[in-house]
This record gives sequence, C-alpha cells and structure tokens, in this order.
Amino acid sequence: MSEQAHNMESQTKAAQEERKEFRSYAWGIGLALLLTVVPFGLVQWMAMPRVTLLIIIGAFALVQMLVHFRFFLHIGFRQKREDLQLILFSTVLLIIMVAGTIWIMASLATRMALPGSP
Amino acid sequence: MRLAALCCGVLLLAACAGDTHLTFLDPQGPIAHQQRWHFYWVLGVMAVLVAGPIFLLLPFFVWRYRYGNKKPRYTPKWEYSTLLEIMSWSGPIVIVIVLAVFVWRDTHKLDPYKPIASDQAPLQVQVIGYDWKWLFIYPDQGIAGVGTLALPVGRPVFLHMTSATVMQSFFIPALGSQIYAMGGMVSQLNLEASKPGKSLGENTMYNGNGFHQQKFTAVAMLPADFKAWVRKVRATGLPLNAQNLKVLAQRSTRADLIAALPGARSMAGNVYFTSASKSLFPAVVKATMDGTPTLPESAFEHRHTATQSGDAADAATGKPR
Amino acid sequence: MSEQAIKHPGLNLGPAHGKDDEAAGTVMFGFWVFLMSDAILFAMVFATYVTSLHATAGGPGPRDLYDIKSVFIETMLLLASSFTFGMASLALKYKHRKARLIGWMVVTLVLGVAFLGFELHDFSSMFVKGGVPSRSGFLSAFFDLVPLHGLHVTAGGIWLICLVGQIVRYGLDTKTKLGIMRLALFWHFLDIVWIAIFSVVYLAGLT
Amino acid sequence: MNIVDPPLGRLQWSSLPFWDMLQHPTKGNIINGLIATGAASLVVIGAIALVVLLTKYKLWRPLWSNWLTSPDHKKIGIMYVVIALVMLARALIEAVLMRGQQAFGLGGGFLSPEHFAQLFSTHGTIMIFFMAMPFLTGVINYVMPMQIGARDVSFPVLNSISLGLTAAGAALVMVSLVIGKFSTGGWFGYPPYTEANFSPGVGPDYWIWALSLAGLGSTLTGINFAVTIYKERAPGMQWMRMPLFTWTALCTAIIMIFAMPPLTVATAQLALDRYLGFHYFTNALGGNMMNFANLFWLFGHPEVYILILPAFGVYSETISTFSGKALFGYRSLVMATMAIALLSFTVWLHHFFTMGQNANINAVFGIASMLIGIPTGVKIYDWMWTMFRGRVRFTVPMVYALGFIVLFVLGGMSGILLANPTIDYQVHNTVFLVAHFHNVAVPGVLFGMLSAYHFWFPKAFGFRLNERWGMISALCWIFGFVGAFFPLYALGIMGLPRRTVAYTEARYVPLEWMAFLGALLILVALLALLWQLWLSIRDRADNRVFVGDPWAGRSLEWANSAPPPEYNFAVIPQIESRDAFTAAKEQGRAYLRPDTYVDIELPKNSAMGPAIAAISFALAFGLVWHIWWLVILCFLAAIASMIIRGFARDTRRIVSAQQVRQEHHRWIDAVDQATAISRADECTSVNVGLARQEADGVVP
Repeated sequence: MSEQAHNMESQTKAAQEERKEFRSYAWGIGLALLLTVVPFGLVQWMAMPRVTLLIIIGAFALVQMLVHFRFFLHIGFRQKREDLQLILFSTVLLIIMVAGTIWIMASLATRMALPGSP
Repeated sequence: MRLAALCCGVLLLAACAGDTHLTFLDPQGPIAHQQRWHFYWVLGVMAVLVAGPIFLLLPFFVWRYRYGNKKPRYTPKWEYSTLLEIMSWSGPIVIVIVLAVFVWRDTHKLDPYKPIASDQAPLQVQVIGYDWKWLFIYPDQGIAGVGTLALPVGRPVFLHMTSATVMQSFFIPALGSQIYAMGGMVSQLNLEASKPGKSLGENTMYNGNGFHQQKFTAVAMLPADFKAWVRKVRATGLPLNAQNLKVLAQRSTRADLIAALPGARSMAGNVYFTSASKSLFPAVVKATMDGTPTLPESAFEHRHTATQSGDAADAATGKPR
Repeated sequence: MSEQAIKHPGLNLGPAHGKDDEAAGTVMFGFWVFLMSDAILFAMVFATYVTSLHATAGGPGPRDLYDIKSVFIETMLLLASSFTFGMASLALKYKHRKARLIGWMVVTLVLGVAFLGFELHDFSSMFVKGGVPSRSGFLSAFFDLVPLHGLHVTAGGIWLICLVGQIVRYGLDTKTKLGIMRLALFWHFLDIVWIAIFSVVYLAGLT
Repeated sequence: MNIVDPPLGRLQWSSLPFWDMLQHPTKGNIINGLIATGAASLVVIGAIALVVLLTKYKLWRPLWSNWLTSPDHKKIGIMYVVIALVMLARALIEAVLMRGQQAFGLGGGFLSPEHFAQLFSTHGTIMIFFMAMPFLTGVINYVMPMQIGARDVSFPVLNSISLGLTAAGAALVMVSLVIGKFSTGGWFGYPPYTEANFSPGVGPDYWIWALSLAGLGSTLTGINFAVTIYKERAPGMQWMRMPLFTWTALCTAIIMIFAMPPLTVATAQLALDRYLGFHYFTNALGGNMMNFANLFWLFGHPEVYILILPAFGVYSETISTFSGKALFGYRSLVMATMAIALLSFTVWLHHFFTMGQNANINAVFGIASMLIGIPTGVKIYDWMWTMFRGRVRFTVPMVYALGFIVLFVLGGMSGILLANPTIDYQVHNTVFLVAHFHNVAVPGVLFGMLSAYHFWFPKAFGFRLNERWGMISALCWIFGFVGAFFPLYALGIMGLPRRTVAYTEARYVPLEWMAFLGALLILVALLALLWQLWLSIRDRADNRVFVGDPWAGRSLEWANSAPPPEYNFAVIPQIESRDAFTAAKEQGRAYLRPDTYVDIELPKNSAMGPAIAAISFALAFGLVWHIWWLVILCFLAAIASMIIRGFARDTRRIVSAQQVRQEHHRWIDAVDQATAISRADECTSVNVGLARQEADGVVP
C-alpha cells in the first residue's frame, strides 16, 4: 500500500469516526433535552400525588445521568476495565455514604423530637 | 498479659469497695447488671477463642523457629495450605457470627429508649444539661434539683433530656447506659435502681473548663425515703423562677452556683428548687432551638398550681396503674 | 482502531496523535480519580441538604424562594454548553483548525457565564425575599450546595480562558491537549452534578 | 466577620503565651504560663537555630535545590518522615504532661483546665494528622515506587505540593504554640462547643485550617499513589505479584481519595458557621450538630484504616523478610486488605452509638464493625504461619512486629467489646475508649512506622541504624505502652471520663500513677530513638551498606544501591514472579551489567511545592486572625501560581545514558568486591548489603 493511499484511507476512516462521535453527542443532547423538559413540565403543569412526582423526577434524573455518562463521557462496557471499576466503586461508596447518612439522620430526627410536638 | 488482666481485676474489686458505686461491674440496677454480663461474656468468648490460641502459638513459633535453632524444618518457599487458609478464615467468621446474633438481640433489648417492664408506672424526670451542672426536674412532683438525682428503688425511671448549651453525655455507670443530651433536641433514657445506695453520675462529653466538676450523685432510696425526700425538697427548696434560672444557666460549676444562690448554702452541696413547672423543659428545648436567650413567662407557672399538680402526682406515686 | 478509540473514557485523542495519546492514559485516569473524589464531596453536601430540608426554623422554604423558570433556563444553558464543549473536543480530536476549536470553547464559556449570571440573579432575588444563608439550617445547606456548583463552574471558566491562552501561546502541544481533555471531563461532570441539583433541590422542592 | 478589622485582624499582644501570666501573676497562671512560654520558646529557638545553622554552613542553596524543590519521591518521602518525627516529639511531650497532670490530678494538679484541653486537642490532632499521616505517606512515598519498579510517582510535582500543604498545616499547629491558643474542642472538634458563641477565640480556627490543609494534601496524595500503582508498574508486575506493602498502599490511597471529602465538608461548614453566621451545627435556627458527628466519622473511621493498613503492609514485609520465608497466604492477605478497605466505609456510626438512633441502626453498625475483625484475624494468623517453619531473626523491626501482634490482639479484643452497642453505652467517652484506640493505634500505626523506619533506613541513607539502642527503644516503647494504657482500661471501667483535668475520686490515683510511669518510659523510648540516630550517624562509616540489600530483602526496593540513584533503576526490571528480588537473586540475575543504557527522562525541580506551602500557610494564618488583606492576597497568589504552572512547558530533563552507565557500573563494581554474608552477621559491620544465597531449605 502506498503512503498516499494509506493516508487517504486513514482520512476517510477518521471522517467516519468523527461522524459517529458527532451522532453520539447529538443523541446525547436530544435525550438529555427530553429527559429535562418532561420533569420540568410535570412539576409546572401537572397535578399529581407528590410521591409519584418525586419518583418520576428521580427516575428521569438517574436516566439522564446515565445518558450523560454514555454519550458525553463515552463510558461503556467496552472500556479498559480500570476506569469502569473506578466509577462503579465510587458509586457504591457514594450510595453507602449518602443512604447511611439519610437513614441515620432520619431515625435521629424522629427520636429527638420534643414529645407531643410534630 | 494474663497477669495484667488479673491486676486489673484486683484493682476493679478494690474500686468497688468505696462508698459511691463507680462502675457497671458493680451494678445497682437491672440494665447495668445485664451490661456486666455482656461484658464478661464477650470478653470470655474472645479470651478463649481469639487471644488463647494466638498467645499460645505465637511464643511457641517464635521460639522454636528462632534463627539460632537449627533443628526444626525450614521451608523458605512454603506459602500456602488450603487447610490452614480455611481455618484462618472460618475461625474469625464463626466467632463474629455468634457475637453478631447476640449483638442484634441485646441491642434491641437494651435500647435506652425502651421502657423497663415493671408493674409500676415509671417516675418521670426531665434532665437539662447546663455548663457545668445537670438540672433534674421532677415534673409530677413539681420539684427540681442540682447535684442529686434521687430515685425510688424498684421503680423504673424515665428520663427525658436536653441541653441548654453544648452537647453533653449523661451517664450513671452503675445504673446503665449513657446517652447524649443536645440543644433543641430531646433524648430519652430508661433506668432502674434495684437497691439503695449512691452511684456516680457525670457528663462524659467535654464541654469546657468546668467539665471535670460536672458530677452528681444518683441516690437510690426506698420508696418511703423518696417520699420524705420530695417533701423535704418542697419544704426547703428555692423557687425555680426566671431569676434563679438565669443564675443557673450561667457557665459555672455547682460550687459557683451555690455561692451565687445564698439560699442554697444549707443544702449539703446540692441546690433544690420548688415550683418547677411542667412547661419549663419544653420551653428550654424550644428556646434553645430558636436561639432566644430568655424563656417566655409561661414557662414559670404560679406556685400554687405547681404544688397542686405535685400533690396529685404524689398521691399516685408508687401505686400500680 | 476502534479499540484505540475507546481506550480512555471521556474524550480521546486518536491514535494519530501518537505520543500525546499515550501520555493521556495516566493523566486522564488521574483526573477521573479526582472527579470521583469531588463527586463524594458533592454527595456529602447533598446529604446535608436533604437532612436539612425541614430545618427552616420558621424562615422561608423552597416554595417561597425557588423560581422554576429561571432554573429551566439555567439547565438549558448548561446543557447547551456541554454540547458545545463536545464539539470543541471533536475539533481537537480530528485536528481541525485551531480557530474552530477556540470558537467552540468561547461559545462554551459564554454559555457558562450566562449560566452564572442567571444563578447570581436567582440568589439575589432569594436574598430579597429573606432567603439569606444565616436565616436557617435549610438555607445554609442550600447556599452550600448550589454555590459550590457555581464555584466549580467559575473555576472551569477560568481554566478555559487559561487554556485558550495556552493554545494561542504554544499551539496544540501535549500539555494543552491534555488540559482541554481534562477540562472537558470536568465540564461534563458539572453538568451531571447539575442534573442532581435541579432534580433534588429545585424540582423536588417545588412539588 | 467584620471587613473593617484592623490591619492585623485579631492579632494583639495578649495573643502571646506569657501575657496572661504577666497581667495576672497568680500561682496557677505562672505555672501554665511558664509551660506555654517554654514550649513557645522551643519552637522559636528551634526555628532560629535552624536558620542560623543553615546560614553558617551555607546550606540554603542545597536545601532549596536538593530538597525543597525536588520532585524525587524518595526525598519527598524523607521530608514527610522528618515532619512526622518532629511532630511526634511534640505530641509525645504533651502526652507525658497530660499523664503527669492526671497523676497529680486528685482535686487539682498543676495545669489549668484550659491548658489541659489545648494539650489533648493538639495531641490528638497532631498524632493523627501531622504524625501518623506524614509518617505513612513518607514511607509509602519512599518505598512504593521502587517496589513496583517505577522511576517516580505519576505526578511528581503534585507530590511536592501535597508535602507543602501538609507542612503548612503542621507549621500552623506549631505557630499556635507561639501566637494565640489552639482549640480546646478535642481532635474531632464537635460543635456546638466549637461554634463561635462557645469558643469565640482563634483556637477552633487554627484547628479547622490545619485540618483543611492536611486533608487537601492527603486527597492529592491518595490520587497520586493510586494512579501510580495503577499505571506505573514495571512490565510483568501483575496485580498478584505486587508486594503486600504496595497492596496496602493502594488500599490506603483509595480510602484517602474517598474519605477526605466528608472531612472537607464538615470543616468547611463549621468554618462557614464561625465566619459567616451560617447554621449548620449551631443550636439555634435549624442547625444540627448531629450532622457534624455523622460527617466527621464518615471520614474518621476510614481514616483509622488509612493509618493502619500501611503498617499491616510493613509487618507483612518485615515478618516475611526476618523469618527468611515467603509470605504465607498472599492471596488471603490481599483479599483481607481489600475487605478492610471496603468495610472501613460501613462502620462509622460506632463512634456515636450513644447519640440516640434506633436499635436497628446500632445493631447493623455494631455487626459491621465486628466484621472487620474477620480479615484482621486472618492477617494475624497468616503472619504467624509465615513464621512457622521459618528462621526468625530478632532484629529491631521484627521486635516491633512481634510486640505489635501481641498488643494488637488485645486492642482488637477491646475493639470488639466496643462494637457491642450495649457495652459501648458503658465505656464510651471514658478512658477505656482512650485505652482502646491507643492500643490499636500505637502498636498498629506507630510501631509499624518505627519498624519501617529501622527496616528501610539503611536503604535511604546507606548505613544501618545502631541495633542495640534500637532494641532498647523498642522495648521501652512496648513496655511503656503496656504501663501507660492498660491502667486506662481499668480507669475507664471505673467511670473516669476522657479529657478530665482533675478528679475527686481517690481510687483513681494508683492507676493514674502507673499510667504516668508508663508514659515516662515511652519518653525514654523517644530519647533512645534520638540517641540511636545520633550514634548511627556518628558511626556511619562502619555500617555502610552501599550494595543495598542488608536484610536479604525480597522485593524490588532492595535491587539497587543504598541510597538508590534518583531514577531508582538504571534499567527498568522485568518481573516474572512474586518476591521479584528474591527470584532474581536465586536465578543469578540480580546484579547484571546490561549491554546498553538509555537516556532517562526525569521531571525538573519545581518551586511549586514550597510556593504553595508558603502561600497556603499565610492564607490559613490570615483566616485564623481575620487579616483579610493577607487572605485576599494569598488567594490570588494561589490562583496565579496554578495558572503560571499551567503555562510552564520546559519541565523535563534528561539523565544521559553515559551518566547512568557510570553510576550503575560503580555500584556493580562494589557488588563484585563485596563479601556475601550469612544472616547471623547481618547486624555487624561485615554487612555491606550483599546477602549469601544458599540452596533451598538451607539457612543462609
């Protein structure tokens, strides 16, 4: 293969790659927009039970975070393992810390209240 | 090590010999009694199963396989044995599982918030932590005191506590658990004394220069003596009014407080109050929570209503409900 | 080839970048670790906020203070800036002219500054309504969480200006490229934090 | 916060330690004033003496260019250890003062309550953040990159910045001796006591900013170490071939990365409360001090394992080396280390069982705490099986290791007792707790670090430490520890709260005296350690181990000269098994001359470390004293220095292949001339660092 042909080929390959990555960003922004607009709309215009609304907001937020990780930060399951390991491990610790804190503080809040007050 | 443990044991026995009961190893009530049992039990399990094997094997290995001893086998590359690995893991796992079962059961059984089963209604006491003294309010009797927590023997005591200043920890070792008292919050503690006697009471959470003087005596007395004590306090106590409470709330030790309240000098190192209203404790909690320095007027009821409610409660004292 | 392209999460340099691509491995991993540490920091501030929700101490609460329209605009600005930074990353990776890269970066900066402007406006209108941090535990927690994100965005903005300076001064050498890649991670990460903020703080607060 | 504060903020003449004594010369004030002034003068005189000596011997330039600005992980490691030893001396003297006060504390004593409170606060803060942390960070810095066959850590200049931040924090604590007073709120500084309305002085501010600087430094260090171990391992150094010390370093680094943020949040929120009137932890207006307890221990408990894991790693190395045997149960030890690292994040609540949460929570966290006993127990057993059928040499590092095992088992037992909420209700906040955590921290951290100090000192400086005085010191540490802390178990059970300046209970006195005598013995141990250092430096010519392997070491840090060249290895080694250096020695490829040498690229010196140290110290000092112009200036300077560093390009330099060849040949020549010695002679001057190889199963 001549030098020039090789160059040509790598250029077209690069162009393909670029289109692929651009589509990834475009998908990302599209999904993110959708996942943002819906909960905002629900809060603004829809009357529904508070708990349902909270669950929907939470679910949309989680999905949107995944979308950002996937399409903007290019995290996937084909990565070198250490990076994914790092993120999953951090998530586990984050959940332990936050869930533990809320569990403890909620228990304390109920048990520290002045008897006879709400 | 065994020797050290023995020495400690002897010293503890000596410690029990004094006038004031200092420790849960010399329990004065059912809670501390159970805690003593847990302590010995866990200690025993670990001494036998954990420390025992290690303290036997370690000196033996170290001596037998010392560099100067050429006789025993030397296997510089030996680094794995399935049997030993299984033993190393399974031993601690079994011990922890056994202990975990007991921890789960006992933690629920001895939750400080859990009322003590009894055929008598618990005596209500409200505790307010000040720097550096505890104020004990007996809302049903309409009295309050600093320096002595009087308890009738055989009747559960239900304490509500808060702090008017920083975080403190209320603790009578010979009777039972300690628990934090915090500003704007109310924590609870259930105790019971099973025999008459004096026990050490204290704050264990550092709160400034007078911290080490923040002690009191928990005096367990027979029900009749308790009634007499209540009457005596009512007869001799100072009124718990806004002015006296202001003096009480200053950062001062009990000795300073007595010096500042001339009427308290005849109370043998204690300060007793009458006309302690039921609304005082919630008022202090609320005021601390709101950051308001002075209590509302409603926290101090008129003397005769307090006495009336006190009498009513007095009549109920000791009677099964 | 495609294995190369997905070597490091976040924004890659292509294999055509040669030595720079190799150098990216350690630096980008290090920055990911830093981001995860930062994520724990935010998580703890979130936890404080959630546990302080009822600590309004009689002061104004979420419904009295939050303005959903403004938050929506802020969200759109930040989302758009994430996308424009993505475009800058593509320009960097596929070796387009410097002008294109700088152009996208400047657009990102403008969006970021606009976001900060709206946020500051939010804060000032909260102050007017009595929502100052020293009013209650709840407001303290709010003014820990949201401005912390704002400070991160500010830092990102300053960093972005410095990087543009480095591009102008040194061109696209290894260090500049790695800098842009790290800032891209940082910027997208802040967007993810913002998702949590608008959901947990604003939307949940207004239900 | 008052913007129109005077130019020097809160700084006044009364901030000096002898002011009170001169204004109100009562007996108590004079005693306390003299002690405080004495301590302050020690700091000032020490600083002046240092400056004079440096000037007299014209050492400023070498200090600057060889040490302070050096990005070399070995030098940074040594500087960390120096900080740790200086701070150890101070905190230990404070401990002896406190024990002395309590021995005389029946109804009084000689220290004022406030002075006593400053002592326990600084003692705890220093021992955790400015003794243990720098010590272990220093040891890891020195050893770990060599153990994995790397030239340096991943981010050498960041390493230097981390050191600068730690040094600035330590300096802030030292300055608090001279100007103003340190916090009286203990090392965990619980609000609301540390809030502005209960502690209006500068004390808690000193505490907040010292911790913030140290915490930031540790976060960056953790990132650096973790990335180094992930990315810089020599070819063939697979995960399961890494020495155990490197494994513990990795787990420690991971904990640093994830455990420091809660501390940063807690101290920052406390600072906002104090400076700007926020209400995170105040009594009033919705503040909640329980949040602080929760956040602090979310950091505080993992911190315990940051401290203890590297020591576990050190013991794994020393026990294996001085038993002349491969480490038993490597896989189990690795798994146990990782299990401890993960579990360390699930037990924080056991520091406040008595706060009032429900029994389910207490029981869950109690059981989780006991779970840590499992991997720890496995480790102890595996170390014992390492000695089994080995040849145990009673060197100083090994004596520390043996002392550790015995004492640590007892500390672990008291830990299991405390993990029972029902028992914790009885001994929490008493000196039983103090005895427990010293019983795990002193053998588990300090002994480990001293073991490491004796083990790797010859590698770092090229000569061995005096064994005789090392042994005296080690025995004094061990027996002094027993004397100082076992009585506290009994005292705690007798209801003596921690942090008590005085007491009225006569039954405490005999035990207090036992503890005081133990503390004095520990002081002797420290003096013996200093004396040993002096003797060893004096006699260094007789104890040189330039060949680099004085203890028949097993891992790669022994595979170069002592001290090692700045690039660690002339040729990056290829690793084929665990215990890489032992394998190389056995196969006869430990001391080869390679055919070719190549240029080695190293980072250039950078002033970023000392610059950040100076700026962050001044920034923190300004914050403590409300000197706002200084704060603003330093804040801008910090940002400017980072921007300038971002624009720096010429940051690498080359060590030529020629120079590498020269240095390497000099070392190999020394190896060729050296006589290999048997282990019986390792503590004599015949030991120049070459170990005799024997056939398998024959004692060398």
